[in-house]
Amino acid sequence: MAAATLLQAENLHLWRGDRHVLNGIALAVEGGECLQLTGSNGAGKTSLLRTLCGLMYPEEGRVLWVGRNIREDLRGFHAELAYIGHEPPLKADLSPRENLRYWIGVRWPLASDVINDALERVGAGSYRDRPVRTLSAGQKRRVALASLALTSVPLWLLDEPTTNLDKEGQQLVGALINEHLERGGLVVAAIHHDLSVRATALRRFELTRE
Amino acid sequence: MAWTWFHRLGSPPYLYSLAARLTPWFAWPTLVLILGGVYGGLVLAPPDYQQGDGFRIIYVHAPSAWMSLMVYTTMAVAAAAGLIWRIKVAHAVAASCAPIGASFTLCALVTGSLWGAPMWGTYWEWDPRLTFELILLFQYLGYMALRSAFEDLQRADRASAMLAVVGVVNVPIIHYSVIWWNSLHQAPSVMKLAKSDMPATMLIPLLMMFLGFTLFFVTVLLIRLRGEVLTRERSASWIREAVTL
Amino acid sequence: MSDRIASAGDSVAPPVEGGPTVRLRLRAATPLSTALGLTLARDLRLAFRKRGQLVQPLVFFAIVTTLFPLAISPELSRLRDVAPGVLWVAALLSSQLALEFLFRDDAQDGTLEQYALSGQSLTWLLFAKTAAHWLLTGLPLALMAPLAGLSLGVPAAAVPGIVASVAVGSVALSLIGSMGAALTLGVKRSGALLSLLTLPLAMPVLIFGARATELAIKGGSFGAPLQLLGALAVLGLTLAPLATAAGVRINLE
Amino acid sequence: MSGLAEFFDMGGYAAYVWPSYALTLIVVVLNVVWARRLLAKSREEARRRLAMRVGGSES
Repeated sequence: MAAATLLQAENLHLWRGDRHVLNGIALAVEGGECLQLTGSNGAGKTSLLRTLCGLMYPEEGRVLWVGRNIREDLRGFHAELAYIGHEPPLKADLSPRENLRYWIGVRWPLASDVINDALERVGAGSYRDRPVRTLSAGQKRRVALASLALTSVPLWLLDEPTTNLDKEGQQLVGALINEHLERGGLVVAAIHHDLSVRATALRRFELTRE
Repeated sequence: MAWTWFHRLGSPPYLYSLAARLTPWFAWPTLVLILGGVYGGLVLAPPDYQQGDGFRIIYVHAPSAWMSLMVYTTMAVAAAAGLIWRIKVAHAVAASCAPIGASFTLCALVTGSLWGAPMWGTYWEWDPRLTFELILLFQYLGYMALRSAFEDLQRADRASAMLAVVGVVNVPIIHYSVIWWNSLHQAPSVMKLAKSDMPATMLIPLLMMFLGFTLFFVTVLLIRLRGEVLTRERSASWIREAVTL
Repeated sequence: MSDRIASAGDSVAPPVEGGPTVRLRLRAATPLSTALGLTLARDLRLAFRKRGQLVQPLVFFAIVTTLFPLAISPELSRLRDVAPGVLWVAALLSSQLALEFLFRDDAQDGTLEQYALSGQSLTWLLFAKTAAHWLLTGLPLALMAPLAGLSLGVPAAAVPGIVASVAVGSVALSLIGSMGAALTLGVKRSGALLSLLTLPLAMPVLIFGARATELAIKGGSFGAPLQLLGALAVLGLTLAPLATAAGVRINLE
Repeated sequence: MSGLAEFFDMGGYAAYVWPSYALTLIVVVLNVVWARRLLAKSREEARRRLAMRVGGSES
């Protein structure tokens, strides 16, 4: 039996109103690979990511995880992925530490020092107790990245993970992804400019607008 | 899932032409039954010993009340099918049902108050049956309002379907709580004519009206369904053929 | 042999035949009870950070109940007759206020979809959020209702009956409301729409609740309507969270 | 009273019976007209969508 591809999409069709957003998309991602989704705004990058993680239902076609349709055990599939959308999913009135405790804590038990280390790791240690409302977009993005350092799921689905980040921040994203790939994980990321990821692991997928 | 895949593939274009062909087969019997029922109800049936000729309103009130409930149930079943097996056509059926059901609920409400008015001395009485129809009308209006609140048709379909399913669970609860509530404050006003002791000349027109209204529902549903299926269909080739039909 | 990458119990993911060994050490997931506790704690903490909004339903309840004496008459005897209806209509409308934002804030900042993708049961997590809504609006309304009742000439002996009926009734109202909030999540100004959807579902609660309060005021035993109210609450507890989760998933698409 | 007048009088209930039947007739006719008009509108929209689509790439 050939190794079951970890993440596979077959013949995905999705419409948004009259726009044929996903037109027969097919892709496969192996362990240790980072697939970059490129394409102009509105080409369907976000829709593809949300379809891959099972939030959106394709009208035709299917998504397979380890050879099985994700619909068969959607919750089990969700337990093995991390999805970070266009906006960092943070509550403005909570601090970065509180946000992470309630966000990742719901998925796995987290000791507070583990949270502090993760925030330190992404350079968010200095503002870990300030309400997120007072943080800049770049700082919020770093707090969201800290969530990735706290999870150990095989699949990462990231929607433009480097927006609002300076050079150093983009290096940080690359480092986190490289580490994840070495552990055999896989990443699908919608991006505008290339991630600083090992070239051997990098693959591209271009989405064209209808 | 194979069955739904096949069903969805085959159904919209096939259903569109089928609905077009079937419509006359339902329209004509509807006309005959309703005309016959009205003639029977107004002319042949003897006056009621209590309410005299006033009781003849039952020939339009009872079938309308039956429609309000039957159409809501049909809508909820179609909505549930659309949600569970993700069949677009089922959502098209549910969308087509709502306005028909709402219009007949309104009709049942007004004819009911007109029927009770001679006895009550007023046009509106918080009689359990009328109160039930009124609340059912609100549920129809809620369904149509929710459906029109969404721009994206697919989300409108699924959200309104969920509401229809929740609403149909509420119907029996409303029915019994309204009767319980009404029994607290007044003796129940006997508005229902026990169908069993009606003579044939009274009963047959009523049954004709019930069947006529039901077939009328199917007729209008088939017309509306073609439009709803068309708006949900995407493949251009099929639309061209349907539009020229 | 279903070749799953990981299940909750595995410490090391089984190697995929021929593929790279996925050496990701998957920790056991948070037990559901802890996840619910965290969700509840988060919503309560958030609510107390915006204390102003917490008080709104209660102030609204007080204002609405003071409208009726002005509108009907200052005579306590007349007010006592309408007191059950006034209390319950005011409680019903007040509990609706906070509903619109029960899920909307989380949907807008993206935390709601993280719940949907958490791998925990979305039905249970949203149930915890609805419980938080009840603790923040339903319960306080139940404790405040006797005050409003006394202002409407209700005898002091009726206080326990009023608190009991509003407390139980508001459980059903919060659950019904959570369904409405989930369904109207994708709609911009959904305040009036939310009420149009939830009120027909809340009418039985109003019928039995007002009756229980009426009997309590008259000093009689209000057991029967209270039990019917309890039945509605239990029905809500079992069915509403499922519909709420489905409603949220539909609006996250 | 002649047979016809007596019929229309409905035993004194004319003011209740005839409005009920009139309203029901309106509801029936309204449903048919409303449905047919909606069907015509969606066919028109489909033609417009088709014309636009033929302009763009054929899906």
